Amino acid sequence: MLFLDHIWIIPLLPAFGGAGMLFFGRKLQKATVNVVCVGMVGLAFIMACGSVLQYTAWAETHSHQPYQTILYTWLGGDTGHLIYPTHDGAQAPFQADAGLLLDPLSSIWLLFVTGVGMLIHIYSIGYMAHEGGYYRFFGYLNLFMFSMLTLILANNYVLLFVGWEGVGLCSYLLIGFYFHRKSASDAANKAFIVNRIGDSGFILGMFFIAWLCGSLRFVDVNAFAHLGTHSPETLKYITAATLLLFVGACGKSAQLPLYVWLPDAMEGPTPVSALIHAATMVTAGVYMVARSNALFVLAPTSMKTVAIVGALTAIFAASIGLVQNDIKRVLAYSTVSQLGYMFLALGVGAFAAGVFHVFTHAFFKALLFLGAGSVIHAMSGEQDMRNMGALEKRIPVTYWTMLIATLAISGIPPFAGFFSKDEILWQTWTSEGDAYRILWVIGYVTALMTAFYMFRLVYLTFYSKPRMSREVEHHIHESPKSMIVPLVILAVMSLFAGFLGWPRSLGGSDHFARFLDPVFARGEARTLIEEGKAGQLVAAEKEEEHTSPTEYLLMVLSVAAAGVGWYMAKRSYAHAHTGYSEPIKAASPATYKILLNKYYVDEGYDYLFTGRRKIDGVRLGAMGLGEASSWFDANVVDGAVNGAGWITRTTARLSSWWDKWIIDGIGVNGPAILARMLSYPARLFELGLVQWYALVMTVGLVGFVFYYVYH
Amino acid sequence: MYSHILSIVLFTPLAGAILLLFVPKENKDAIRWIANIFAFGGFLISLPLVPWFWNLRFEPGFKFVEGSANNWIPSIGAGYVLGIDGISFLLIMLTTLLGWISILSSWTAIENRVKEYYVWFLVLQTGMLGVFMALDFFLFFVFWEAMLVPMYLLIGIWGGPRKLYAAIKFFLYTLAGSVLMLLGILFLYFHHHGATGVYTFSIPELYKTAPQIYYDYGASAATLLFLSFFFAFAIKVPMFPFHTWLPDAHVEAPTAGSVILAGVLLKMGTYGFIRFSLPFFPDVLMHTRVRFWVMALSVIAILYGALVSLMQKDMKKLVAYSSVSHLGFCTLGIFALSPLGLSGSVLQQINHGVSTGALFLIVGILYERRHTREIAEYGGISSVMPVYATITMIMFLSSMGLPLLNGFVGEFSILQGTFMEKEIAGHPGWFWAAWAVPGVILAAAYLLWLYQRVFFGTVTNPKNEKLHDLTPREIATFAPLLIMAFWIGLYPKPFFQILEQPVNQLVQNIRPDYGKPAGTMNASVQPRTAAPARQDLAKTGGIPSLLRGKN
Amino acid sequence: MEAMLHITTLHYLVLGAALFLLGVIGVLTRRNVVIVLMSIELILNAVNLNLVAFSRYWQGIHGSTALHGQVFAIFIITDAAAEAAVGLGILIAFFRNKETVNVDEVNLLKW
Amino acid sequence: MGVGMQFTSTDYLLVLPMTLLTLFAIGILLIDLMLEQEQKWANAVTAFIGLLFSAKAVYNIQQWLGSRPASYGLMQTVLVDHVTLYFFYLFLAATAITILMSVRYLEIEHESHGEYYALLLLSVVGMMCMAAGADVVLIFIGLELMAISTYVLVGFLRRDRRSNEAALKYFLLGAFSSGIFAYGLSLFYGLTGSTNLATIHTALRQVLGGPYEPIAVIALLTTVTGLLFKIAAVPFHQWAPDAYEGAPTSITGFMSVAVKAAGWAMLLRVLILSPFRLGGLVAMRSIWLPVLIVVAISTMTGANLAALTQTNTKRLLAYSSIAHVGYILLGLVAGSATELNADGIKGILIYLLVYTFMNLGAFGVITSLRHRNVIGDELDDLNGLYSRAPVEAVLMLVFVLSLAGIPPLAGFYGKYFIFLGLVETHYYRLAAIAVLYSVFGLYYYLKIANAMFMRQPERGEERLPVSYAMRAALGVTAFATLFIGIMPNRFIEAANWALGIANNPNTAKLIR
Repeated sequence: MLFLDHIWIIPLLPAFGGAGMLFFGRKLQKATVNVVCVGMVGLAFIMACGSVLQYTAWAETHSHQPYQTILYTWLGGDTGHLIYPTHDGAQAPFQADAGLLLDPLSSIWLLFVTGVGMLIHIYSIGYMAHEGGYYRFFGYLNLFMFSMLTLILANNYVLLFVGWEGVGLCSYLLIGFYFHRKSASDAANKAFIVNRIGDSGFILGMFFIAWLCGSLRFVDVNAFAHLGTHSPETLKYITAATLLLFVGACGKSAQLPLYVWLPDAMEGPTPVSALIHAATMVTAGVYMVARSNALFVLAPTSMKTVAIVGALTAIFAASIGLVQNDIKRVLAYSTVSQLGYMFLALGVGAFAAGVFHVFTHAFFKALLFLGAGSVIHAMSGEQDMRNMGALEKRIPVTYWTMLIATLAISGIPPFAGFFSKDEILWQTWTSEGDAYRILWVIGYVTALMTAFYMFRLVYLTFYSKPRMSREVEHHIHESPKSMIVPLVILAVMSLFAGFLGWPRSLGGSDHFARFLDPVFARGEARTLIEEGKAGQLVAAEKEEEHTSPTEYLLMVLSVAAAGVGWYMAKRSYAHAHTGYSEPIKAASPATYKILLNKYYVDEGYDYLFTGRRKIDGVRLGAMGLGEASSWFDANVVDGAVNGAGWITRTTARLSSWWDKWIIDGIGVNGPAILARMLSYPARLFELGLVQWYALVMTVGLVGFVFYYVYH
Repeated sequence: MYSHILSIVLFTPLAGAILLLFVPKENKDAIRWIANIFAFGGFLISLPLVPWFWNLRFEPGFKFVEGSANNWIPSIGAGYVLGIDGISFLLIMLTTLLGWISILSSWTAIENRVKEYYVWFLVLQTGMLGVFMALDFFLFFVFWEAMLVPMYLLIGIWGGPRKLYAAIKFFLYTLAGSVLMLLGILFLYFHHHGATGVYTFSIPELYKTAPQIYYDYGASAATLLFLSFFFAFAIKVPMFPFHTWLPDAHVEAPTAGSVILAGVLLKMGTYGFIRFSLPFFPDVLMHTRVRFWVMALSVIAILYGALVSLMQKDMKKLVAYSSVSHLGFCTLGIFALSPLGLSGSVLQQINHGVSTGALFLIVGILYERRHTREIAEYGGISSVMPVYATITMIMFLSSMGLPLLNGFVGEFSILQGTFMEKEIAGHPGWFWAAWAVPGVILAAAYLLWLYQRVFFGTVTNPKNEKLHDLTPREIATFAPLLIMAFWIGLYPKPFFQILEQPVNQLVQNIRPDYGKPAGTMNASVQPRTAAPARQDLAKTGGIPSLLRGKN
Repeated sequence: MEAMLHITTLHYLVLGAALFLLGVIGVLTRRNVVIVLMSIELILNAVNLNLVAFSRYWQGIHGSTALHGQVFAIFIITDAAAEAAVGLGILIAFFRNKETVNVDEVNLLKW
Repeated sequence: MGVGMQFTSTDYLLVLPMTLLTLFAIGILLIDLMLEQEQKWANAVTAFIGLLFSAKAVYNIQQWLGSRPASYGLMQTVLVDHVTLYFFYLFLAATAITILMSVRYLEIEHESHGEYYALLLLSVVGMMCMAAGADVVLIFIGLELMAISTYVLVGFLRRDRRSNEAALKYFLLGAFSSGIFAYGLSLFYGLTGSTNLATIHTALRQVLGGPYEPIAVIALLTTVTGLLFKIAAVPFHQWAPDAYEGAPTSITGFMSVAVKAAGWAMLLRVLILSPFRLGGLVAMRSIWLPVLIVVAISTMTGANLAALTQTNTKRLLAYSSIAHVGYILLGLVAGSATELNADGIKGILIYLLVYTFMNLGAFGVITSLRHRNVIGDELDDLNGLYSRAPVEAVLMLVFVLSLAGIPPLAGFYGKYFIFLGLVETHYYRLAAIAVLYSVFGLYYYLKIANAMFMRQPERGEERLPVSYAMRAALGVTAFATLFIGIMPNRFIEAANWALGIANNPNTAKLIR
């Protein structure tokens, strides 16, 4: 059990790499940096494979228990004396271990994170070759790997949260990698803060769990969830907990309404977008929800919420993706949309399907981004598809790999995407209740859109007429080996990864789902109960239903959708020359405008929350207060800054005004001033005239006398 | 050594100060060296405490107790008694560490009246240590007030443009709080005499009788008494409406002064709450309205401090206000009155000392180079001073509570400790926690925004192009703080173990009904008499009845 | 009941009180320091009058040895003399520097 | 009344301190005639020796008293108890320090005459009579002796108008007040037929119909007026700032300390004869206690407010000393609230003790600032004092902080015992007011500290010459201020001894 016993080394490897880079990196040669960083991740990958293999062996003999190893107690005194009361009045010790847990779920993430991670590291060698801050970049990347691996391998929520925040930090650092660009650092801040909003939900959710279960270890939580029946009140709290967790997921996995940071995150270098904002980090939310499946299935409300949010996000983002011109933004929105798919899957209880989609998506989306990167590389930095075209022959490898990825994402069999996406749609359909049919429709339409915008991307980039300027065209060249190799590998994966989940209905044996059964089986069974499908408790029965004609029908339909999307894209863009016309624009300019402007969500946020935009001269939201207060500041509080930013900043200005003038003014300086004012009369009393003094004395005396004689 | 370790630690800085008096004030370097040697020596001398205390960490009661009650001023029953428990132990270590760091940090920062500066600083050091060590209320009060003087001079002499205002404000404001406390102390003193026929200021002795006041004089009297202490500590912390001395003091104070001010002085308030308010007035604290207000003020402080710091244009002011927010977390943890909240609170105090101390050093370093703290003056610093930028980032992260750094551990335990309470002042614990959580978001907002404005972007201001990166000495000042930040972040277990006994004991005394972990009860503080006994006390009332009600 | 006027202690007291008030009023109202001084003497004389009268009164009760009052009176007379002397001395010194004896011009020190 | 007319050795012993001082005073006057201008320091030496002798005499009395709390003498007119001795030592110490402070100062003022020291000694004699007198006659005579000597001392700078004026005002008001005082005493004599405080007490008990016997009330209030005037309590305080400002700085210190202490000794004597033998007007406590409370509050208020914006250091300290009277009065309030309260009275004694040192020290520093063409009593003269005279500056800091009552400095213990007494006697509101005013007071003390440490000197950086005598004076006062602050026990025990209280607080009770 060499690997499994030393599984804790896996996250530490990149941690060392990252730390080394950040502390000593500046002095190192690029070669050394490559060896260290890429080497670390490579080792991690090897160890990961080893551990997973050993685990599968181990699990056979251990009734598919998760493998858990605890290094030391991280939070808490480990004496059991630092206790807190749980919801049922019992006493639970405050504790969170630095402990790792390996089970099918984490194994999958472990594999593709290290794997894709390694590829992207290799890719970066070429991509970043000419960038400054080389060591910094790789340091951050390694740090990210460390956080991500912690997140995956954590055996309790707190440690998961460590990775959770860690990846957030690394994405912040990497988005802001070109920190001299204001847009970059803005995007970085936006990402971190929006994530923090989600995280705060996550923290509270964690506390609810701790309060309910008296522990934050996944095994304990699952045990708690699985034990018999729960009182309605408990279920209420579980719902609260799961919803709060989902808030966290929304932040991290860019779901409505917190998705806004992801598109901006494209400010980062392309490999970062590929690794963090496509393949790995953004799927953390999915992982966390899947990890908590036992709890989620106890809270139908939460499940429905997840499903609906997921579906809406999916179609919402996809529709935006239809018209974007920046190649990376198209991919960004497609990522959001695919994440929506995953949540839809989780929401309908098809955890395995969701995870499967994460798995496949990791490959083809990473591939797409890297391909896009390669394209941009070739186009010497150009990202606008309107200025591309006809690159098919010029950069053939990129072209072929990207084409494969596109086929995969559009769900054309037998490419990976087909299997996962089809599974999700199918599961949605089979869920009882009309609501789910609506969700299915949404998903279906999304699939169509996906196919459309992806092929639009392909056609505008590789076919159609060249629309780039002369000298750009002159420089076009295929990317170096270090970039090509990963593309090819990923392409292969996107081609074959789907076979792992080859559905039974097509004569396969759904290895993937079977592999995950120990994690999800009871969960899915539970959903079925919730959905009143008492008849289908057992997986076996599911299989029969699985092979129903409906499924084939749906399968055909979804492929058809992909085909339709492809065809439409071909028709409108195959021969696009400079100044080509967007079909949607032709159909309805209004819609096009709305889509192009992303439904004006950012603007809306600016109107409502930040108030950075006016409605015919009238400012709503924070800035409304802001202007009022800044007027006030200008006229009352001298030298106060005018203008306002976020709602908090405005409130802050108000409160600081309050601070300076009310609390400090009346509360503190007030008495002082008053005293000084009183001091002068008190002194004036001292006229300096003897007789006045004598008079005062006498009056004092007489006063006392009168008081006593006549009272 | 072993038996007098506390006295030794306490007076090492003072010895340094006295020695400095004999050095001619022209000989600046000698003065600097001596001061630094003594400050560092003070730290080294306090190190043996660590292993020694570690062995006793689960022992009940105060450790290393030195001197006997009434041995100082027998005729009023005041004694020179020192002793520490887990809480004061951590704070003492923090003090010795920060004292050394801040003295090291002012090597180049202070150019005029060097001798005076170091003398006052070392005196201040002794004063602060005394506050944390004193087991006699009279002694405590002496240190508590004496320590104001050097701080006042540090601000007033080496401070910025509005130093006079800031210094006097600091002195008067904090003194105003503590004089009322004196009356409270005297009341306890007489009450204890009434109960036991003994006049003493010994804190462990007062622990035994003070809680009875609630039953002898009624709730309102006890509440007034509670307030007389509360103001003293709330001003020092500072809690929400009493915080306005802080920004002024911080902005004007020299860097090292700010470090000590934020790192240690503020902790005296929270320490006072833990050491006095909680054990003395348990029933008052459990009183719904009181509890509600203290909790509400803490939450307000968290949000308010964060909001205000968000819009500051002066870095130092920003950090100062962030202290208000952080200390809000500390008080929240204290008044949650749960072991978890309390230990989190103490831990957070240490963290705040480390992180905010570092933040002030960071601001100070820029200030030393550019003599301005206007955020707008900077930008793109990270390309000029990469090492500095990295350290700053780490410290910002630790301050905003990023996991694996110290801040997170404290805030997490505080929030969980609050959250887990079924009912606090008529609201469920999660209600309070939920209100506090946005503070974490805001912390990220103001710190990252500050970082963006100062470090990111391109160097626009030509004055910033020539800035030289950290010198080895400056790095040396940061090193221990970085180590602490990572240590607490990665392996806080020892801290929790050190805190376990005192916090459990506190909660035991305040809420005897709280779950009873075995073997953490402390003999030195016996729980108050059982309810029936209280009843007849309440009926008969007055001090004499205590003589009856004592057994 | 023959209509003969008895002068009782009370009369002395009233007279004393009157003198006292006169003195006080004098101190409060007169501008000339010398006269103010004299008014103070007046007050002291009121005191003497009281003392002597009381001494008489108590002799009526305790017999002839109760002389405290008269002794006190003598002391006060002496003291009055001393005060006058010092007072005038101070006044002269003052007059040397500032050519006036008016109290209301003694106003250099104030506030 | 068959009182033996022949003096006993007791009588001689009890008045020996006064007698010695008187002899030395006369001696100085004689010697002074033969001294050249530059030998005048000899007067100071003589005076100092006189004080030492007197102190020895006091010590003898202490020895002779031994365990006995008190002893009468001179036909019951002198009552020497431990409190008296305590005050004797206090007067002597204060005077000694004053003499040390005076030598060089007078040379600078070109006013070094023997009379100065003679008058100092004589005023001390007066104080001793006030402290020791059990008979209003003696007390009154002592009062006048002290007062008259002080009038002259205040006006000692003959060429200085401020000095003249101060003397004149002080004199007029002083005489006026002693007139009123005497009137009250005469009424009491009328009511009780005695001038002996003990007898007055017993007699009052019988005489008093209700406590509101009008004559008695008037008698009381007039008397109290006289007393409050001497300790300069609002509204009988207004002479103080002017006199303090105008007087020679050394004398200002002397007045603010010794004269005030004497006033307190007299106050205690007249109101509560002695802790060992209650007497005087204690029977009318129900009347004078409220008066004292009102006066105390108005004193703290008025003085603190007026001090806030002063620009003249002497005047500022004058107001501060008035404010301190307010606190000490509260001590008396607490001390006589019920039966005599040990802590209250103890508060008064300790307060006066520490106040003597710290206030004299403060005035000493100001005196040392007096050099050619600089009077040095304006607040601005202190600017940047640290750079000119670091030692003085630090000492001044110590003194003002002690005045403000910051531990661990002597001043704190004065306040401490006052508050202790107030809390013990349940005057919580008064206590609260007092502590808040003490914070208030800190403000103007800090103004001095600010000037010395945080402002830049206007004039050159030239160092001030400080005479050895002055150094000694400052050294003693500073040492006392610090030492009492850090090791107060011995001094508290001294106060306990004076009041005949056991040192163990648990058994500390006044004898009656």
